[in-house]
Amino acid sequence: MDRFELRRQDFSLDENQEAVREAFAEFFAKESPTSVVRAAEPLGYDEALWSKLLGMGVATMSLPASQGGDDATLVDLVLIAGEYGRSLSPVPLISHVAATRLLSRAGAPTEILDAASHDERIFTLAPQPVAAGRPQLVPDAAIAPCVIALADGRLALYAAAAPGPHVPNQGCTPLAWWQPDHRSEQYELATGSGAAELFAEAVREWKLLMAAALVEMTQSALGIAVEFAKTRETLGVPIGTLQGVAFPLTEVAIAVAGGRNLVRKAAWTAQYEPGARPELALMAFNHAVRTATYGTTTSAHMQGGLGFTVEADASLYFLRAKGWSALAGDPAADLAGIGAQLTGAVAQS
Amino acid sequence: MDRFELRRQDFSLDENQEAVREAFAEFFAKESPTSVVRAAEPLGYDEALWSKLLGMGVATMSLPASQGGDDATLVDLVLIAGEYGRSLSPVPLISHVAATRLLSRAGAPTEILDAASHDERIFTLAPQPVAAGRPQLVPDAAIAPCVIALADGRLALYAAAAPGPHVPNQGCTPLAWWQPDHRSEQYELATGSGAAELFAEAVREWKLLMAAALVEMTQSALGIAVEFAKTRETLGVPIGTLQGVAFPLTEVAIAVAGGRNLVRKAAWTAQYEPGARPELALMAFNHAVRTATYGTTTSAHMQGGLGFTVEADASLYFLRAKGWSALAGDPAADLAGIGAQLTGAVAQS
Amino acid sequence: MDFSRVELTPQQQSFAGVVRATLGQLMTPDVREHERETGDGFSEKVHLALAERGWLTPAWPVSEGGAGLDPICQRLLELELERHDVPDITAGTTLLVWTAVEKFAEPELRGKLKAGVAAGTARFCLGYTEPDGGSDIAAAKVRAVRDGDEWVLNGSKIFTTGAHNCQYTFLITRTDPDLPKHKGLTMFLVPLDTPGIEIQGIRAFSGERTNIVYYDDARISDRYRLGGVNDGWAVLHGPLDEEHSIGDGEDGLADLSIGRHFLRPLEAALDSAIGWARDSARADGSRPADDPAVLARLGRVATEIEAGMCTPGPMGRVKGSLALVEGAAELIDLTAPLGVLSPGAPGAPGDGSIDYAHRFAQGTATYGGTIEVFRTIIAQHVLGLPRPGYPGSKVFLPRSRAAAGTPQS
Amino acid sequence: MDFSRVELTPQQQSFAGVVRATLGQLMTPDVREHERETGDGFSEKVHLALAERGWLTPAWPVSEGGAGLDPICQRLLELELERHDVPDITAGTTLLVWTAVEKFAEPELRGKLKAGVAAGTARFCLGYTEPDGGSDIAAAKVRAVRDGDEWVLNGSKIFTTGAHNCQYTFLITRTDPDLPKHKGLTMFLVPLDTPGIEIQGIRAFSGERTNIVYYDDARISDRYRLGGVNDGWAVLHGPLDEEHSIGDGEDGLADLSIGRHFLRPLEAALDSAIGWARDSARADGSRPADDPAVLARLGRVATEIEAGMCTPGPMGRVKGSLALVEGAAELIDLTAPLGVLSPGAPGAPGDGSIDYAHRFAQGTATYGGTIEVFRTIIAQHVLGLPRPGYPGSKVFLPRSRAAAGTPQS
Repeated sequence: MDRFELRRQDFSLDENQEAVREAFAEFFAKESPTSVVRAAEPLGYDEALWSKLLGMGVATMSLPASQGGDDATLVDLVLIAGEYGRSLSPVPLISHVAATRLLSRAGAPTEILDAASHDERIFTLAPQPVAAGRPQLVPDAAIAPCVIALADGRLALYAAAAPGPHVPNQGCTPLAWWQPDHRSEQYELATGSGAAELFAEAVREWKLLMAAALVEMTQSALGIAVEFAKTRETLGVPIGTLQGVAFPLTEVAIAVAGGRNLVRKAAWTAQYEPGARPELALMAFNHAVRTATYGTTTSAHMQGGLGFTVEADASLYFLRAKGWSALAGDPAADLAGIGAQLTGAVAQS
Repeated sequence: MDRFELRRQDFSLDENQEAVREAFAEFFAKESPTSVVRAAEPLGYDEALWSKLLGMGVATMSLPASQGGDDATLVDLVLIAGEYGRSLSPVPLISHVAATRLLSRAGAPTEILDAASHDERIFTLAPQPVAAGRPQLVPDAAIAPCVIALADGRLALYAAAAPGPHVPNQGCTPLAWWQPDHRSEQYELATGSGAAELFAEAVREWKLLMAAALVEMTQSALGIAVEFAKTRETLGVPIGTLQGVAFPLTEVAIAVAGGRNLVRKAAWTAQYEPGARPELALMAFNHAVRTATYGTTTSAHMQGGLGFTVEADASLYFLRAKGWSALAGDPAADLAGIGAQLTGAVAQS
Repeated sequence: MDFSRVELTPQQQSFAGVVRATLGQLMTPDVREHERETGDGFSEKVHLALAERGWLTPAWPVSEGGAGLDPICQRLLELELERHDVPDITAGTTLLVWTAVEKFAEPELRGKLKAGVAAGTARFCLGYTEPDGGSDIAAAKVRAVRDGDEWVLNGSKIFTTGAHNCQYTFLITRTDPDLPKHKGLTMFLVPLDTPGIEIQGIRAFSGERTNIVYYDDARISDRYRLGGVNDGWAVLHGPLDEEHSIGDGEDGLADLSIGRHFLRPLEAALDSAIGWARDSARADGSRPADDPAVLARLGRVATEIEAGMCTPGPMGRVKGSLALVEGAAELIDLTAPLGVLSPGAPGAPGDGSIDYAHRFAQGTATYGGTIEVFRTIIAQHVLGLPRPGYPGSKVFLPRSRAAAGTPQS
Repeated sequence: MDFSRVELTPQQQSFAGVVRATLGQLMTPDVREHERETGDGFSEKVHLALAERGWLTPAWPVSEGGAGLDPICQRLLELELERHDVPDITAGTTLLVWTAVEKFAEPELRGKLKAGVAAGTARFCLGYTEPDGGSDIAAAKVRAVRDGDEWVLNGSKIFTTGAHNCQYTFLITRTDPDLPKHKGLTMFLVPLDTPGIEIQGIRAFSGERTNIVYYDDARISDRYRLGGVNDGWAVLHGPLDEEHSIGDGEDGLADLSIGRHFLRPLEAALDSAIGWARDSARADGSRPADDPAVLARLGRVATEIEAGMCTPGPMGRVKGSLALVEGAAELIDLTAPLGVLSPGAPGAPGDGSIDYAHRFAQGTATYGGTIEVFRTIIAQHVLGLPRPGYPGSKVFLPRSRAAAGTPQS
């Protein structure tokens, strides 16, 4: 990597991108206020809301037109995922989109893609390769009967009659234990090194979309804390005038601003120079996880005891920061992957 | 480990311990002001000062009376090392004491111990096992001709005619590249598993003493910053009234207070219940390294641009925080050792 | 300096055995389930059973309802209460308030309450914080207005933990709004069955329950006043200092850090993570414990716990909280996704102790004042830094916003 | 959104080649050694050579001594100056000050200086900070007293980097101590060869040199005044805003972060650590790069660099500094003890680039104002938090301590 290469550094959204973002921002603001989020607890799924969201074409908009999509880019998708994160909506957006894109790339037949694009079946992705005889926790598998998994170097879709039982968790997401069941209907998507590559790319996309969601979730949590700090007084001054309050909030703002742009850069690069810097998505995710952990903790804390109560919206963000980011496994493990990329990259240059 | 065991929690110094601490505090305050520290740069050795310090009996005071010592405890030694750290004295105290104690435990003959206790030869310890054909950086080896090293499971003292050439470094310590030289005089101290255990214990003691030095060095740096924060004004108020200044300084104070006690507890435990919790010394060291890094960085930073200048004493501490703590290798590597101890300990309980 | 195991006399050994056996019997699955459901930090059954043995007031003589324990047995009891996870929030606030009641209550009330405290039937909670007041207790706005031999109370308090299980609340009120901030305050021990008092539960996301207590023309007799009128700050100081500092701790037996108990859930979470590292297998068949990077992260959390235990007084409070906040988040990452599973979920390490530690952690940064309050204490009293001159630190200023007593979330 | 490689026209390609060849020739070992020894951030030889090509003022028309470069070539030049580590501190401060000189200097002086700036013979430094004043520039106490057509200057400035290589300093002075703080200030462009001015070097532990400049009854003509008397804050604002913010950056070519250049030494240190991880062997013969824990730590630093590059404006400044401070310390630990070896020491990875990054890092937290100043800007201007009312933020208060101009270290 030439660190002095002349590249454009344009992080701005164009009109179309801004329109996509605004449309979904409006959708989530209208359809998914925090009352909807709370009402869907503890499972974390609102079927009617999901149906409406699918109606916006979210599942397949990024597929090629030849497969019924609109050629929307990964940049569009991270904008949508960001608005989803901001609203904490109880829908399986990220799993379903990542799985659908994987199905498309793997050349799954039309009837499967059709099922994903409409309100028929929810698809998800098992984030770890299957280890024989050992179930794993799969995001959204408590509502998704269709799980894509890599087992013994073979990538396949497992479609069960019904999703698994919900496992209660901090983030109130539809998490379930899952393992391949020989009784499920199966569809082989790929084998060999192609299978592993397709799988790795799908997991990276899942993480990239989740990074977008975590960053914007943190922005929401920050907004609540800033409002509180403007109006709450102690010792005769608004607490926001105290550096002990203001400085941690600036730290969050800095992490959010950088994290948002890192997500955009990773999405753009994956879209327009695929394979060039696969570590960027992992960087965006790792940074977003830390941002969300620190940011939602700080947001709750700056609201004192109130921020520790269930009725404060700060709690919703705090519990999902870890509840979401932990779904794909230890986020720190990606750092070693990034390091491997770097040490290899230097070897090639 | 029973986390609810009824143990005493007495961190205080008794009269004798306080007397030891005070004696060395006075010595270093009188003999080693920062002007002496600066004058000894870049080598970091003041021969006259070292001679005076040996005159206090520091090299052998902790040996058994039967070996010419005074039965001073590891607790006494960490108090002395702390005062040394506070003063940044240009003397090879920690290496020499750790090496001398190792010689004593390994049953080295009287003439060798005599050389260590007087002003004849400086001893030091190669912190990593020798890898054939690969020199390693050894603390104080630019002034110490006598190096104890573990090579091929054999612990030996290598006495060269002269120390190696000084390698310039951030902390201005007498660091040198070193490897066993077949022309050096050699004395075998131990072989087999006993050798590895003796070596490991000596390295732990080196780290424990260094932990004490790093903690008290940080206390000194903190003191400078607190004085600055009391008197320096901005916007019409002393900067120490601003939480953005005061809170980081409290963070340093917290780390120093805890780190000091952790060093004491580790020293006491190694002295009175040897082998019971070997991880405590590594914990004390790892915590002290982080304390010194954060504390001296914060101290320098709170003095603004002035704290970044060579003439500010803050710089002396800042440069030695890493310059000292890096000598024994990657301090984070000890964390894995602590974790191994824990996972093993749980298996046994 | 001494960190040795305490050698017990035969009597002390036998006492230890009795304590363990008793607590083992008292802490039934029902009691644990009740605590998990309510988050009360209180079980009346257990509380009264401890009272029967004098263990609510272990240092008091047996003749006064205590257990007459020596310092070593007191400490033994304390450690075993912790080991058995006995819900004891209300027992703690009761003893804290008692120090003020003992000093300031009129003799008859004091006598009656002393017996009740020991018997477990008189229980006290802390009526300090107000919904829009935060950690600035001296800014209290709950009004107490004298009316003959009675006082009329109006306003509300928040975070009055245990109120629904207590008979009295230790209430800080404003009796003279025209005096400087710290001078117009008066303390009362208010019977919670007084008409006009309403208790409303609030849940923290740790599962703990606390309360808002509303005072709506609640009338209490002047005999419930503690100390002089407008002299409340001095009365409050004893219990507050005890809550903010180390207590005695001079016998070398007590925990050094007042944040020690914050570390307990982190120790439980760490032990769960250690168990996971030893006993589970990765896809390649290796154990997490075989991976030095995993060991290092466990080692880091353990180091922070040890440092937390070694950090004295109010510094230990900040350190305990931060070690827990950071350590719990790290253990969630390390064991992810297992670490976010709730207590009771199949496969949750330590039955959800990592998830719990992360949720519980956040409260420790505000208990008894935010860590920022403690940092300010450290800055001024440990480091000797100058005190900032905030407008409200010297005089009582009526707030421009939100009328007194309006709860706000 | 666009992060693509910029497609160059044949002319631009050829320009890039010329730049690389020229800088490669200019940056001789002697120049590098001189920079290492002096820490000046300036080489007269290189400065004049750049001037010859119009590259000190690349956007100016060739007729005015510039190079008339299009934005892409300007950016190419900028990147190549960074790549070749050209000492350009004084080139930078000169251009910064020029924006004020251009706007406020009288025509004759302006004309003369314009030619000099382009020719490299008129160089400017920043006379902002005072020895006891810190980042609070508006509290300036250096006095300027009018005496007929002249001004008499007294006091001292610190961190006037490059003063010993400059012809003029951009000086903020107090002309009316009775007016409110920001209103009694006047700016001058002071010729540094004026009698009564003394320049004294100070070294930072990064090796950088800066200066204290003493003014002892130094008399300058009124023609060196920039802008109105007591109107200095407005004059200062242009260059200060430029230093504190992103500049234009609207063409999608400029770095997003004004802390981008702080990350350069961290990138060099990271590359050194990567080289060490790939090429060195541990006692057991394995490479550090074979250890996932090592890879994770490298990955973490790389992630922070990437995040730093993506963080906009003043937020990027804070992030750049913190990423460098933390990243350099981490790389020292990772490679310890190699990481603490000085430049020139045998075996130092990247010839001491890790050691250097750690030492250099600390200065970035104060350049152009401490990161606390930038945090305050972010709190008020990005988050919209209320402005605290410090006594000195509104009015100018004479200081109780230290007489004006007494240097303090």
